Amino acid sequence: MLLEDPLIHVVPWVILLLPLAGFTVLALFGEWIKRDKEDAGAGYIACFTVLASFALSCWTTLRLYGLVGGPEGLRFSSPYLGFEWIEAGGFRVPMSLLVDPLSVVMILVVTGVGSLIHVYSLGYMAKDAERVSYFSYLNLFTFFMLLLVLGGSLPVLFVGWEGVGLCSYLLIGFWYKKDSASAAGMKAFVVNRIGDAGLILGMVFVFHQFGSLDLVDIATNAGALAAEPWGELGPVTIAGLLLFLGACGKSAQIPLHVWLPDAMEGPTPVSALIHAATMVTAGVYMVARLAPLYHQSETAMAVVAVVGAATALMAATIALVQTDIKRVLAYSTVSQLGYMFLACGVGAFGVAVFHLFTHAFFKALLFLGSGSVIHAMSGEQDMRKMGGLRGKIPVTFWTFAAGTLAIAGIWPFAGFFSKDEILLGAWNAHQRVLFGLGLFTALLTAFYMSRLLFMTFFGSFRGGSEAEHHVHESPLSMLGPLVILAIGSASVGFLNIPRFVAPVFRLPADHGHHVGWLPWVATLSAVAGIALAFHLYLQRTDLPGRIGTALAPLRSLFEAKYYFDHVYDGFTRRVVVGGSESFLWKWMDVGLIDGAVNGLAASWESVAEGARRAQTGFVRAYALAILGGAVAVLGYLLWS
Amino acid sequence: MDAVLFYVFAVLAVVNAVLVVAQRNPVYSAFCLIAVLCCLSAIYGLLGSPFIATLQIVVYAGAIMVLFLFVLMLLNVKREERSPGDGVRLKAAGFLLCAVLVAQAGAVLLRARPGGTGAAAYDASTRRMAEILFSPYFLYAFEATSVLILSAIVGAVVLAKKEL
Amino acid sequence: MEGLTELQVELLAATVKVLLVVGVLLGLFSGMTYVERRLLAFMQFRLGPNRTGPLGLLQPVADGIKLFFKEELMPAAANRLAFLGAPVVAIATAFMAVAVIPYGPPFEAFGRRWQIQIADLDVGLLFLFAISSLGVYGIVMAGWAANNKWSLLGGLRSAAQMFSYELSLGLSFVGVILLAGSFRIADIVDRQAGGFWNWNAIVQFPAFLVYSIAACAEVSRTPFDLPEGESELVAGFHTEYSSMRFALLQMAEYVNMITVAVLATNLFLGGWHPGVPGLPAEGIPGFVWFSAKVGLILFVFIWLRGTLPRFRYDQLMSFGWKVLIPLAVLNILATAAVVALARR
Amino acid sequence: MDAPGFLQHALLLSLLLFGIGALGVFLRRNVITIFMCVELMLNAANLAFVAFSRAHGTLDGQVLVFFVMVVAAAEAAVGLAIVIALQRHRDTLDVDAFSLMRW
Repeated sequence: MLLEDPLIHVVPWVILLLPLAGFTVLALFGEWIKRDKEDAGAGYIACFTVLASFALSCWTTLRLYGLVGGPEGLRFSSPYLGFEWIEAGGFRVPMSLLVDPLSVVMILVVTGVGSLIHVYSLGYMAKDAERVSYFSYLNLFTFFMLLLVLGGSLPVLFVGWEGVGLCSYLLIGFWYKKDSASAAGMKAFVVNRIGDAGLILGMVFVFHQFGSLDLVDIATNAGALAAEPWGELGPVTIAGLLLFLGACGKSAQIPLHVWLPDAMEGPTPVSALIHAATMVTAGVYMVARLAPLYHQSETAMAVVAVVGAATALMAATIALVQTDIKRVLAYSTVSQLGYMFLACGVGAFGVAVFHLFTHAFFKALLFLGSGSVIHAMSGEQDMRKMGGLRGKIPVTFWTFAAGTLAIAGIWPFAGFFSKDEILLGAWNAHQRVLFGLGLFTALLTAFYMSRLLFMTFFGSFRGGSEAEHHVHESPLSMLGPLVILAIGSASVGFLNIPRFVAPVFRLPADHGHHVGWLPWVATLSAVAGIALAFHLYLQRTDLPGRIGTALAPLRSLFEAKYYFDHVYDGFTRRVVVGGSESFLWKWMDVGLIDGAVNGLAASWESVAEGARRAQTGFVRAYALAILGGAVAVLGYLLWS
Repeated sequence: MDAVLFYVFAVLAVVNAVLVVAQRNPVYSAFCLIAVLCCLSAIYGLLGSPFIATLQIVVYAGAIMVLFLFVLMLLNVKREERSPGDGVRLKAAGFLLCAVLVAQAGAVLLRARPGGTGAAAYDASTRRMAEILFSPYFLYAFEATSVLILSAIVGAVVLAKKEL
Repeated sequence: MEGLTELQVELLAATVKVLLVVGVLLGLFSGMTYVERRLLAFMQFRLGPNRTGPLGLLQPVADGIKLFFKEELMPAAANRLAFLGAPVVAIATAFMAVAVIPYGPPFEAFGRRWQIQIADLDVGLLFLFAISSLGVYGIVMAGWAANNKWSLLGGLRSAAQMFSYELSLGLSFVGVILLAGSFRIADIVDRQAGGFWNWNAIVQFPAFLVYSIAACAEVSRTPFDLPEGESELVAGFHTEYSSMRFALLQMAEYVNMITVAVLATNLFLGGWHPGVPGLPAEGIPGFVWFSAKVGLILFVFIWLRGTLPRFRYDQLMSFGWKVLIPLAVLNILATAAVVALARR
Repeated sequence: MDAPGFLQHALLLSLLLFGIGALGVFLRRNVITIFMCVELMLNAANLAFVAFSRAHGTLDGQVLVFFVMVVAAAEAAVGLAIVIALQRHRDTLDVDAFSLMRW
């Protein structure tokens, strides 16, 4: 009955193509729209397309809800808009979409949070000179993100993957006149390339293994493969690891996490949309999407889990010492993404998606809230110059507080449910060490987020009286999304996302039993973190400095972000640049290749010097040559 | 009767062709070429292709050669001047190669078995020609010729006009 | 007729036909010169030649005698071969064209069916077109051979003019051919039987219009007589000709004019078919109808000469290329569409 | 006309005309005459087509002749326009005068 409804075949394409249409209009007629001085026109067009997409996504979800029992999902290629994209021998890639519970959850996040952030941008970017291109980029990003989550096969997903990477680059470097912004854009782009190489190689392995790149085909066939135990390096493991490398790049996991904190150079709504809620979760989405594949390889799962846990812990520790409000949030994002991978690694894919879903809400809320704070502070991002903003910008404060409670995991906020389930998953997988790491990270999370909250909104204002005078609440277009997201952060935890998406993963039923004491322990650690922050940053404000001095080596390690950037920089300078210069450039290019090419050219020149004498310029001489050729050919034919 | 006519026209054609080449005056060459074309038209008729025979007259004699004569008169072309030792080597080489070519092809012709069946029911009427010309095999080529001719017209105008 | 082989009958009939047609045409030529001069004179309120014989009817004979006995002149710088050959080419092409045109309805005699036509070709109209395209050579040769700038200019003008108008002439045929589905002129005539509303002059009116104008230009009659425009080019391509050669060129021109008139009768005015239905077929023989129509057209030619001024050269060219040819092409498109739809 | 030798003789005639035309290209220096010699060669080829068409009893050869004629007409139009342009620029029609396109 569902499949017979013709609308269901068309609507996903409309969802996908609406933002593209918005982008096209803005890109083509941008100059014309700009002519209107008051122009909110561009923003309204962009908001409308995404809101319409969101409405259609809701419709699709409701239609699909009746079909949750079946794992197949709906594959849309023909008959309406799909077409054969690549066809080369046995290699077929149809331009098809896949609509199943997982992708529906994703498009709800992308279009829902996306449209809120579009609306928020109306206020936040109101004074920017290049609003039109900003909104066209946002729309283009939404299109690619939707293509990524709706794509029915890996290559289609890959197109979206690269597309969001491009948009991310454009938006990080949106204020391209600032050197640090364009450098951050390039850094994101280059680091992502490394991950993308892994993704492409992974796709090659997958194709070799399954003979198809269709996501449903992979999911169906993966179960038939022999499971590869810990330590074995079979094709499934290699494919899984390579694909995970791609996920690391996109989702900022060790060792490719270095670009995300720098990406905060972009406008804050962009950070909220791309670098917190949607694009950076693409890696989690992909791993979850390929859950049947990962499930067959213990090694790959272990690597995912360990990398996730390590990233979570490392990013949380770095966040402890950051003073830039957005950087704290950026490291928090990296940390939470690590959490999601930890969930994947212990086999709780549904929980990972659940956390992705809740995280999208509260992290978008936090970023937008920080944007509102920055807006209020006229661009100041350093927490040490804030304080006591609670009374001046109350709406921002209350929504921000809701976000903090959500990420810390206090009942009934969303983070409580998803984080709790992740820890439960780790416990049930008998990974005690990972469980311990997760629990400790939860404590750290609660601590640094409370520190952020207290330093910003409590105490007394430290930014000087003139700045204090300018502090003002944000316009309604910014506060509206904040309120909606705050309500969402408080309530979406009650949705049973893991059960909704479970059919997609085709895994054996979960035998894990419920652990009664776990929620109490988790809440306790969160409360402990908050209490510690309250003590250190509101009661004994002299203590943090002294602790820092006492633990100087640790502190400098955190502040240097574990020296990743130094090592990469050194490697790039010494090996890549130096090696390229002395070997590739001086020896290979100049000596070998240029030498060969020039030598060839020189030898041809001497040959041509003689040969060009044949070009007499006399027509009849040419005619004679033609005739001679005819005679020769005829003679050869006669003779043979 | 037909055979006699064929040889008469063949000899006429060859004689006139030689005159085309041997003349120094281009206008005479043109007149001789017209004669050759008319002889060929007659031979086409004798070979049972009235359509091609007529076309030969209309297109070659009636259009192309008029154009040649027109240009010759417009430019008032004079006899070729005789200049001593002009391209003797080229001429000798050309003569030699032409002779070799004719000898080679002649050898092929003379060696070949006289095989042609000369199919009894040879219908080369205009209607038949039209049917073949407008069959799917040749239709697109036929349509393409119209484009060719149009571009030739435009090209000719652009080339020959002093200022556009 | 018994005792003769088929071939001998054919040869005999052909000879008789050729003699008949040539004789009639020569008679018509001399008659035409007289009629034209008299009619023109009347149109200009003059009398014209009326002294030689009754009503001046012997004037053509006198002209002939004069031309026969005049001295043959050839310019010293003329190209001898071409100068001598030009009138021959002109008259030969003129008479060749005549060969494929029918002059009357078929009739029965000696137990055989006869057609007043020298050669009944399958591709008759195409052949006619081919021959008429050769007609320009006589004039071009004459103009070039005399080595006289007026002659050369006349020859060039004539070549360009005939070249241009031959296109519209040929295109005007196409509609007629499409309707009849045949190149045979007799078939085309037969399609127009039954009444004047079947005549191509009505059915193919645009083609008729194009043909009339292009035919005038093709035979270089006023208002298209630029190749021999007296006031500009002395006498055009035949400036240097005299005596019998002049007569031959003149004859070729008149024969061409008659051919064009006969062709118009056949293609557009229903040939030998009476235009009025219900007339007893035996009452007036087809040949009479035919002659009457040809005579009418010839009269129109003379009438035009007496009435219209001459075109300017550039007007002539742009009219031919920019008006007549597009008109003819449009007519072909429309006709082809109608024929294709009717066949479906 | 069905004598078997006929085709051979028609082809021989074609060959002779072709040879004469080719020779003319080398003997003459006037661009227009050379052009006419090329036309002569084209006609020789046409004759061969018609003869073969007759021998095979199919009309394809004649259709080909039709296309050759069309191309020849187009070629003549453009070629003679070029000749006029040449005469206008260089005031001569001697082929050897046009040898700018050399080393």
